[in-house]
Amino acid sequence: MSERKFKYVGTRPIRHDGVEKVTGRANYGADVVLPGMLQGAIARSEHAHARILSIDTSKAEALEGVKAVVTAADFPDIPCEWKGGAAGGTDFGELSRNIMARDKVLYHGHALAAVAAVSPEIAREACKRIEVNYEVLEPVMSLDAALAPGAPILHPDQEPMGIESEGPTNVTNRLAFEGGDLDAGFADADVVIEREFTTPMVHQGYIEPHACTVRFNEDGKYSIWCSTQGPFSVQMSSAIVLAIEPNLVKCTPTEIGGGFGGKTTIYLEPVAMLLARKSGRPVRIVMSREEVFRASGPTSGGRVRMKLGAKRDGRFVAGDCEIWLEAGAFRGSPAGAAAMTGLSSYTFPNFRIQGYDVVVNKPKVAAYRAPGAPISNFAVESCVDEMARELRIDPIELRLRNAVQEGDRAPYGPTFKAIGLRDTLEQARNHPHYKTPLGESQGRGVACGFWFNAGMQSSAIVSVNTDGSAVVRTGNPDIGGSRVSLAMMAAEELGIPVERVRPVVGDTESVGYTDLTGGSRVTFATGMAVIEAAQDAVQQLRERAAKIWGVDAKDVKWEDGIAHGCNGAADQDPMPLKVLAPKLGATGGPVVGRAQVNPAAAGPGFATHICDIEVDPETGRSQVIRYTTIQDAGKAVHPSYVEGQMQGGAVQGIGWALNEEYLWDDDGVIENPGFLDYRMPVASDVPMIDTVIVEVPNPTHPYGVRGVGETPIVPPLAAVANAMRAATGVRFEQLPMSPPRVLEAIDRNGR
Amino acid sequence: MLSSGYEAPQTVEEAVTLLAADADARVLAGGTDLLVQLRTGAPAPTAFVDIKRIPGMTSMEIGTDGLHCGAAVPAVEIYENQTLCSLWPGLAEATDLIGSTQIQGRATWCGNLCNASPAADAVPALIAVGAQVVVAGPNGERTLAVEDFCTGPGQTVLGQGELVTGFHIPAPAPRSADAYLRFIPRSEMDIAVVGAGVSVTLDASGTISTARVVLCAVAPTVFVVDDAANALIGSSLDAAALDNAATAASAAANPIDDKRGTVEYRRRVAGVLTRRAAKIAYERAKDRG
Amino acid sequence: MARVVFSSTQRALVDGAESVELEARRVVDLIEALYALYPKLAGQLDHAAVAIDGDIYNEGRFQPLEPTSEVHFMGQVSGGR
Amino acid sequence: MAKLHIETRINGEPTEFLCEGQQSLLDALRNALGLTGTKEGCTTGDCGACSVMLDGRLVPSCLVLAAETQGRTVDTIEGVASGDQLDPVQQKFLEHAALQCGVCTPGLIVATRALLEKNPDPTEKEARFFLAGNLCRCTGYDKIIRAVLDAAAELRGDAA
Repeated sequence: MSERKFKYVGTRPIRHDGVEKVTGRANYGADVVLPGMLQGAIARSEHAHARILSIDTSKAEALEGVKAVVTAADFPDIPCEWKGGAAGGTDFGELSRNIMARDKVLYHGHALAAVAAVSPEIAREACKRIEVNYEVLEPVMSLDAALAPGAPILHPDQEPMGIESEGPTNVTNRLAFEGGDLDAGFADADVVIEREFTTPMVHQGYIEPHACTVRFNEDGKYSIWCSTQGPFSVQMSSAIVLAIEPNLVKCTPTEIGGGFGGKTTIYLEPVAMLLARKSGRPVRIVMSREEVFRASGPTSGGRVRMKLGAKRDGRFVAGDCEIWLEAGAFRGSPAGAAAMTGLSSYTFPNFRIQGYDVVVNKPKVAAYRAPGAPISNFAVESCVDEMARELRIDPIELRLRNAVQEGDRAPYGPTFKAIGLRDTLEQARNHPHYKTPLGESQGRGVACGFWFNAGMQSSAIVSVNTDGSAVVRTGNPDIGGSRVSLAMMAAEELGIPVERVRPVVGDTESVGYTDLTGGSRVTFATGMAVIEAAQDAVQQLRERAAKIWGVDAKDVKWEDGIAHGCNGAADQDPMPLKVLAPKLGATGGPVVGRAQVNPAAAGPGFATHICDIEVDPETGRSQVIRYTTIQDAGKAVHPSYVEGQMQGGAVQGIGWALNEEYLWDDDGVIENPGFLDYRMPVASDVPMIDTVIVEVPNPTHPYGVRGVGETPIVPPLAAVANAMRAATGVRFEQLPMSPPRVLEAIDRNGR
Repeated sequence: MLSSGYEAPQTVEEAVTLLAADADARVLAGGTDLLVQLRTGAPAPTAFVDIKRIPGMTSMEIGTDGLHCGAAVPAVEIYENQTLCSLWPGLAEATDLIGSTQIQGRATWCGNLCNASPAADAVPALIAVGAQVVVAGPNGERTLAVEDFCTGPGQTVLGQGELVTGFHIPAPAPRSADAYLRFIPRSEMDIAVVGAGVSVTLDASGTISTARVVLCAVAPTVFVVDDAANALIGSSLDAAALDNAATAASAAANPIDDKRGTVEYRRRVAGVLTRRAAKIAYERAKDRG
Repeated sequence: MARVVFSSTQRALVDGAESVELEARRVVDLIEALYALYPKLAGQLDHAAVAIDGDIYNEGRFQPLEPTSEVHFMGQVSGGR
Repeated sequence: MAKLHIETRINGEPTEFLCEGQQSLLDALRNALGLTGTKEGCTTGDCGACSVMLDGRLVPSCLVLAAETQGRTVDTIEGVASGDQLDPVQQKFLEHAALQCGVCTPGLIVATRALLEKNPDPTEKEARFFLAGNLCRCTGYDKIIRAVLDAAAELRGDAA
């Protein structure tokens, strides 16, 4: 790709939605108010695993102020059927049963019934008055318990995929990738490292709880305002769950207070829709923080067995990775993505990677930033670190000797185009951080990480205003600064300042279909649509200038927001957009550019992280004291928001490594459903997060953009563990590395 | 109960009358425990009795006989008081460890004590400096040592109609000082896994003449560890004295396994914190010599 | 002839073949040919993503194929953010 | 039970509202008064999204009863900008890209102003500890802390 000189892309303008967000004016999910609105609340299971014998809502209905009560009996019975492939898909029957339990409750907090009332207090009180008869079943709270012979089976009627099973099982799916000859590879290895790793179920931890408001009109149409990463998927999924046509559902995304994948599915919307229809009034439902922890979609706890074989010179000759992930109450963990990413940073002539999906009595998992990849990567990168120690090779050097590059084949099949893993490793090796001496009880760790980055469908509209400014309308909720990045790309094509391009997030009736804000795809794929829509607008502007000048459109070129005559029209005075715009009516009407794309996922993102940690050997408490993230972002459109993704993902990964975990009691009740004991990093827990953006252009994007948001959470688990290994002499195979665990391990190690 | 009452009495007598008449009314000081319990499922009280409008509840005074502090002075006013910080640095630090800055704008010693959590940060520090708590009730006022106030997790000596009105802390003796340390997994925002408050008084030669060691989060209530204090008394804080104090603290700890820590871990760290807090208190006392 | 490479999970459905070469102008034609050749595979690729020479399409049924294309069928790639 | 009639001063304006005894200030601000800039993240005082100033002191409005504000002054995010001018803290948050999703931002801005009133020249460590009660899940805090320190410098009149 030729090196294009950018005027706006690569600068750091202030985001357009910024003032509303720093003044408190921006409307998030729970800020929506409609006249006559009722408040909804959801009654939830007190058991982790039980058959529902009966539900009696009469006492709730009798409470003054209660306007509607719904249970699964109000929902259509959608058949359970897997739609998708072995590595990803949806079962709308199960989605429906997750939104409202039908025959069984499958986790503590599973929704049983819902109430709409004139106040949240009354709605909650009514929920308490709903009487449920259960046949309590033994909860299955771990992979071991799920896989044990004679284990209670969550879904006895379900056929597993990809495995032969004698009788019902909690394993729902297996997929595998193999290449070469594994036995021969290990036989050829000089050194073999083999270890088993476990990671706990963790939550995305977005600060804004799920919230939605629904209005039902008597013509059968529903309007939904909600905090979501994908308004079109809310529209589609809600319609399927309620067995109505999607065109009856309009979804307007509010501002979204974080998602990280957790707001890619639905929980509240069909419930509020039914309550609104039944009561005849708008209904708002806002989850409490406790409900978010109990009944939204965290990511899997997992177990990974990793075996790595290498020659003395450091060449990897064999890798064998077996991944078991908890899906929660219904099938569909990210075992597939964990398997596809696990061995993708290095070349393995002989490999096998297997992923298993296992159901347990925990909340059904949802996407969480590079779903699955941090779990398998933790195992692989920990073993690579051990291998470097065993071989006495610098860990960055060892990685460089094996790192994938353009032309290498990924274990899941395809061949990489231009990628930046080696560049990030070289930058890491030369970074001052890597060379700084460490003090007492301190250690340094390095790890790499990979995520595919999605493509998928996007549409965009660029309309030119009569004052020569422009509006960009897309369908992606802005979760971290995407509005400004999209406006910058439109500004680049139109040749007008970023401030004169207003980015708008449309609803499902004002933009063409657009896949969700997720998969690190917005700046890449929606950006591509915006560029093409802006180019379409520019083409029209050239035609309009040609009309005014009475020349051919090919004799008009567009530079820096100004129409210039060329060829036979070179004598025309240049016409800036500001002059041209008021004349659009006279030359054929408004100019609206449009584009739609469905690009392939073709911009893999690689990163290398360096972590320094200090450990208190008497208490086991650790503190990350320095952290550097180096990532190939392709062309960085707005570097501040690229850095922000790198920093935020790194800190989420640090939390996962050190303190975050769901805790359960023996009955399957979550013991820490709040921010007090679900310990996410606070400001004083972390240092500044240094960033180095490597820009290896993505050949499939007009500006070379590749996705950024997910890769940053992939390396930290191992980077922190490898630093901990250096500081304490202990290889940690279990996360989180919380102080009691660290102290015990130091003791065991006899240091 | 869908709706609670709210009362803001202007005098202690009024508050006593309200509380005596209604066993399900609750005193509201900072509310940082009471309202959290309410949000996480505890039954709502019939009424909140907000004591912050009672003169004296939100003020403090430091004189020759020490500190008199109203029950509802928020944490931030306590640790921002420079005189208090210089006289009882450990107590100020403990108060500064309670929750976030926002919580410190509300939380009070009174609430920290009346919540009767074994993991209260201010309580061991109060006990270490010999604080007394003043209680008013239908039968008048009584004063008792802070260590005698809690009788178990969530349990106190308060009878119906009684409320805490303030604290008195005697002026520190010459060459004495306190320190408080707590252990949490993160750097902020957690509940103590273990906490240790220590105060020492030195004689003119720098030998420890009196000491107090108080632990939290390792027993049903915050408690005084005499064996650890005795290990310090008579020493100049040599290694053996520190080891003995730490060992005594670990031995006295009788914690439970829960989501915040294990028995074994809490015992270990009780010793570690006792040792570290003793060193800090000793150095401070020496500086005052 | 486009070359389809099977994952080890898919191999159970294609009589253990590691790959196969088939004449097809588009992915959908290729899928039809595969179903005809391997009845056990029928229906399995309807919702699969397809990688054509390294580019992964979640909905690639109508993508054109070159005579030299290498094709993998896999799970849909989405993600969390 | 009859509702309580509260007279208070919010962002400088005398304000009256009705509430129930157990209702939080957060609830009253958002639902009775329509001041939705103060955000609800947990209702248990653990996230800082609902930070407001009560009589000049930083508090979590989820753990203040609305009735307690009788005769007191409350300052919220809506009162931070004056006229058509952003506060320097708001401006620095924008310039430093110190927000991504933005839902923690109102609480952080209120808390940052409280910090800088007390300590016009905080160290990085002081800023981090003061703001430890304001959870942010998007940014990793780096750009927030830079914005805070830069705002402090600007307010002190130091050349940035």
